[in-house]
Amino acid sequence: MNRKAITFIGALLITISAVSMAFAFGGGNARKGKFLYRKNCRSCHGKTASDLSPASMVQADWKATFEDVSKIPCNKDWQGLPEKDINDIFTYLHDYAKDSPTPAKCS
Amino acid sequence: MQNQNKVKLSRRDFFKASGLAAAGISGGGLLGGLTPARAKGATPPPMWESRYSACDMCFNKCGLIARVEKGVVTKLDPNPKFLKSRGMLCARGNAGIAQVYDPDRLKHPLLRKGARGEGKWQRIPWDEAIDMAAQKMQEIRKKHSPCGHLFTAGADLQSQFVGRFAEVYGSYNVTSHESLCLLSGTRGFLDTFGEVPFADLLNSKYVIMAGANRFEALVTPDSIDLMTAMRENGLKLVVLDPRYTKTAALAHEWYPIRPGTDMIFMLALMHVIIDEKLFDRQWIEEKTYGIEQLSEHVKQYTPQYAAQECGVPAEDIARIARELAADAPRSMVYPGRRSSDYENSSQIRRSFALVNGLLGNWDKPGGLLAARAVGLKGVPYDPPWYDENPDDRIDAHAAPALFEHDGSFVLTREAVLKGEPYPIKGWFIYKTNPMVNAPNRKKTIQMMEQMDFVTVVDITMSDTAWMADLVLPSQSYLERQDPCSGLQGSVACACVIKRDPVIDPLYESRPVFNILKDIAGKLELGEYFDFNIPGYRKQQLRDLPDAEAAMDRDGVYYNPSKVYGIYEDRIYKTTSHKIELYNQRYEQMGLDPLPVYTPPQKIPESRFRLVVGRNAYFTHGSTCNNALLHELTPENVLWLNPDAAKILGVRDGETVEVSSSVGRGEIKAKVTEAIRKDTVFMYTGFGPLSKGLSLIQNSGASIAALLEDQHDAISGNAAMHETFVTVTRKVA
Amino acid sequence: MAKQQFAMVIDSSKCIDCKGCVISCKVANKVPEGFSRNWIKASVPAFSMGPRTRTHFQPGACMHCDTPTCVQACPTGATYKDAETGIVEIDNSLCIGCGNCIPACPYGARFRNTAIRKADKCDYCPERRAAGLLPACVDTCPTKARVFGDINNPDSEVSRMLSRNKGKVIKIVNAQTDTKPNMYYIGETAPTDWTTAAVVPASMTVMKEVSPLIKGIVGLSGLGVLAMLGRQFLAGSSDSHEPEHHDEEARHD
Amino acid sequence: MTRLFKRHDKSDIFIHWFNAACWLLLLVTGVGLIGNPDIDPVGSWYPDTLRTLVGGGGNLLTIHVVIGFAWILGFLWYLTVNARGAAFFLREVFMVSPARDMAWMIKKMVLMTLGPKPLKMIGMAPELPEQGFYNMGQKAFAQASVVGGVVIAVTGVIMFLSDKVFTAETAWIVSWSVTLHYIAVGLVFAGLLVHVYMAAISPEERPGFRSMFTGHVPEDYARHHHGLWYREISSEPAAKGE
Repeated sequence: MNRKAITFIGALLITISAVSMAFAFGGGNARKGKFLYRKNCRSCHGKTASDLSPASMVQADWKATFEDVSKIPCNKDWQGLPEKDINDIFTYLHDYAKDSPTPAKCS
Repeated sequence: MQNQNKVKLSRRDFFKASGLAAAGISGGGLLGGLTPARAKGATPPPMWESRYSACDMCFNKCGLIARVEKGVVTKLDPNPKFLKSRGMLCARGNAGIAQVYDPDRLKHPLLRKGARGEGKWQRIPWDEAIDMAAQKMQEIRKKHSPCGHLFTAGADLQSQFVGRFAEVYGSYNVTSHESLCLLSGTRGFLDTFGEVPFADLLNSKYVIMAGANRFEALVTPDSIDLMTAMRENGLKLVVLDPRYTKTAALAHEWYPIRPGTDMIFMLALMHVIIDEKLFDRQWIEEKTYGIEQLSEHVKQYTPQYAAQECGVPAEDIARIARELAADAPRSMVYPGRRSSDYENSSQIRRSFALVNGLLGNWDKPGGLLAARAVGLKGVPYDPPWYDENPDDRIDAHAAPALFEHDGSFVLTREAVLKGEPYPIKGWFIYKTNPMVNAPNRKKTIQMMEQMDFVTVVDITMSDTAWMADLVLPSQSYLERQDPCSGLQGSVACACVIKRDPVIDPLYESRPVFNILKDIAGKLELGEYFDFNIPGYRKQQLRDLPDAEAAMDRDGVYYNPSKVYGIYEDRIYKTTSHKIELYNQRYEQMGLDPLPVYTPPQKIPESRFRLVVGRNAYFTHGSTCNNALLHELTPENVLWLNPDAAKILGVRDGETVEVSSSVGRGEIKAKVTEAIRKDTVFMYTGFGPLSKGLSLIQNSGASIAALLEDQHDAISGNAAMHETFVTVTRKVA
Repeated sequence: MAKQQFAMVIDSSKCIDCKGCVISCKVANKVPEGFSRNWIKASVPAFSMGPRTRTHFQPGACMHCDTPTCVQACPTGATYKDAETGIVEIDNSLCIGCGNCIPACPYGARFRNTAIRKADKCDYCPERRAAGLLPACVDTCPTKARVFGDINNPDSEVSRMLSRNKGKVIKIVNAQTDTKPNMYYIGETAPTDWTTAAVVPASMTVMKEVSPLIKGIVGLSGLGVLAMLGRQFLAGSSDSHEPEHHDEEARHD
Repeated sequence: MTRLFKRHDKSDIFIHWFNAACWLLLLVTGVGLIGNPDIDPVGSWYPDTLRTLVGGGGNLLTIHVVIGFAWILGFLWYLTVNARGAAFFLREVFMVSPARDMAWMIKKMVLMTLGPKPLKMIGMAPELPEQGFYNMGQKAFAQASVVGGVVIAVTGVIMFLSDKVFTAETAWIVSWSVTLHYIAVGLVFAGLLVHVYMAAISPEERPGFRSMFTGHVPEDYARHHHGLWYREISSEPAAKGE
């Protein structure tokens, strides 16, 4: 082990953390996200709150929204929701955003 | 509810206009005259009731009127008010009657008795069948997690219930017919325009049709609109096809292009259009992303280079490019439908999309149309979450751009056979026939063999049903009640249809909805199927208050939504929010952001490239055994060029043996100049294993047995034109 | 009022050979397996034309001719040209299934229906017309290549098509047998060389040829009877054959 | 009292008149079934009118077929009840003595139409050779009726069976049956005209005509018209007449 290596690893770690701080979310389980979104979001949105679906915004907007979760108006309802779950919800909303491609079916 | 779809029209305007109505009656006056032997007199009208329905002989769902006499359908007629099909019903639509009353129909639940595929069956009661299906599903879920069960459904109005069932049961593993069909084209256009367009053929002036055969593989209204535009609007049609299809036969120009080289033809078109500045620069700059990169990219693809590769003369390529551009934006490269051809089919189809992008025809008359608003709503539900499940589909990441709801049949099968990353031991199949449609039948058989339990719901003993453990008889489209379906008929319409029974169900047949509902009940998933079809339809139609009445009156509801200019105030569903000539996502994924031409594999000496397709008289495996259609296509034959036949010593009508690396078949040769020398062609759907299809026993050869199972590298769609075969005279 | 002549005006350039008309007709008219009341013929493509190789598809059926040879071949009049509609009809109740009419049609439009064992062919779907519908083939045609109507009615679609295309209307006629068909092809059509000369079966020809002979024999016989009758009245009792006179007569000689 | 000789059985009388009635009806309906100007015997007005009267050609065909079968069944009945009579009839009818019968036939034809003078002019005796149970004229017509009747019946049955057993490949048999039916009826009808005149109108055969009701002929008539038969039966000790 030399200093060079240590420096490199250190730099790498810093880079990783910097990247993850700059954009905290992504790469979650969209499938689980869909379930969690239905469970945690659709309980209000579409019923007592404004209608909401992944197609409500473009991917960039979803990214911006999730930059700072604490600024989301209904953040208080999210208390106790693990980070992983929030990431899954983000992934779902992002992947099926308004500007995500819509596939067609044979039928 | 049966009366809801009764037709209330009696006489058509035609008769009023032409005075024909009088003709029907006036003969009556003559009967009392002196010469009845020379005049027929009045014929009484048939004693039929007329009921609306929608055809199910292929995916088009053309509106029809069933004529019912004493509870029996005696005739199926087109619904003249159904704009999507331009008021027509094709041979298959008319032959629907032979499907409903097919003596080969499955009549009651059957349980496999002998070895798989041996054809020994035991009739069992429905209760027992449902119990058994539920019990096996439960066992598999317990042992292998819900993802250990695969669900596969074909194109049908009730297929959505199979998806719903799979989701509440907990399996991610759903494959559809699409990954054996149109996914590559979908990919190519989706990744350029953000959605899959409709072609406004009716208003177009110039159409290049490659990898599509619209006058035989009918798509409504495209097939009809194409002819109408050719005949009445002077549309020019250029067809690229290694085979002289009927589309080629009716086209203005037909080029028997070297298979697998469509991309370089398209790249050369773009070369000419960009080189000669034949495009609308302002529009391109405003609406598209990556014109610079594209310009740079296509520089290498000169017409001369393309001509060497694809066989279309360079001057013709250049001329066609100029003609195409001159008619822009009322010109197009037709997107096509089935694109399960080559390992680079997504990129081939993207090259089609790029030409269209360059022509600036998006969202304009005579060009490519965006999906119109139909207004039909989804019916939401909240499926449970199963923590024991693996992370993803079994075929996840096997191809970079799979579709979540379709997957890839070929890649799923590969994973199932390996048992990696996890085992799949149960399979539920509704109204699709992978044994006949999926390449490399041997592997499908192996896949079947390693399953603990396979349930097939179908109307006849298809090859897939033949290999199952439990076969359940489903109802034909004229016997059952279906959810509403939203359809877009290109420029013709955006509409909603529904299906109500026109006759009582035959035998012990049941709709798949009822079957799934019953199984769900046994699996304590009843709450997710706690509805009926009318209730479901009400939810679908909740934003369309007039739709139900319109469907009862006319058999169809039209949403008068916008046709052109939809994107005036809308963003494209792409990374750049523009038409992506240069695809940024592909770049991120390490894929070619612009289609790069790679020559197709050279056909080895004394072998042929096998291409497959169909005519207008059958829909693959589902109608080959239809008595009326069977008369038109009793078997498939191998199209063989006379020069090739001469070398092989094969005469027209002789039986030949066709062999590939995965299988063989015996088939009669049709020696014809309608096919290239290096290519052979056969229809899909024949050469069945099942003994339950009485008309097509020992008829022709199976494409599934011969085709190798390559796949499109991007979408995971099957690549069915990558197989080389040898053809030899069969020695008697 | 002018009598009707129902006819088909066909823009065969529109035909894509989908065979919708063929199956629709088969179902509507319960045509048995192996037979069809109508057809789509195809021209033979000349592949030497290269990119401009074309095939022309041509829908057809009974042409409801003005001088139908099938009617001439029918002994019973079961097939006849309807005086009111111009349709060549078959009265099934009167048809004895002798098959004379089948080779007599230059277009092969007729066949002996294997189910009813009688002559069969297109009759423009009388039941459907009675219900206010178009003939099955016309109704179902995707590109509406087949148009049906009364060409004697100047306001009909078919008449308008014919007048619009004046000089460009083709009738398919056999060189030896011009039956004056009422099937009109617009613009161009192919193939046109598929007809066969009408063949009236020998049995019918013999009957037609011996008919005057038979009539002659009957006539002679009738003349003989008339002569005997005349003699009976003119010669009177001298030639009477009542028994008592018989004796006399015998004695005379 | 004149002696009477029995000439016809009751069944003979019945079958004769039954046959006559059937022929009349079959002829009337059959001619109406010919619907082609090239072979119409009397013109298309006749089939047109007749078909109108019975409500269509199909009905007319049905009527014709029913009568035709009744006609055939009548003969089958006759054959079962009076096989000996039938056999006697056929024997008498088909036994022809060429010299005698031909001479009779020619002379009779001349006598009936032109009278005896032409015969005398060419030096022939107008005397008629003696005849048996049937004279040659009767024989000729009976022969034609028997042969024609069989042809008509057989071809009629074939036409009836056309839409029951015949196929497109064998329909030519039906077609030829039409032709033969037509020709046979035509020829028999030609003879029928003479038969009707001779038997019913000409006074000469009046006793014979009466015998078709009574079954008997007077001795005088038998002697003069059927000399051979008369000698045969009058020499018999037990004469048939009383």
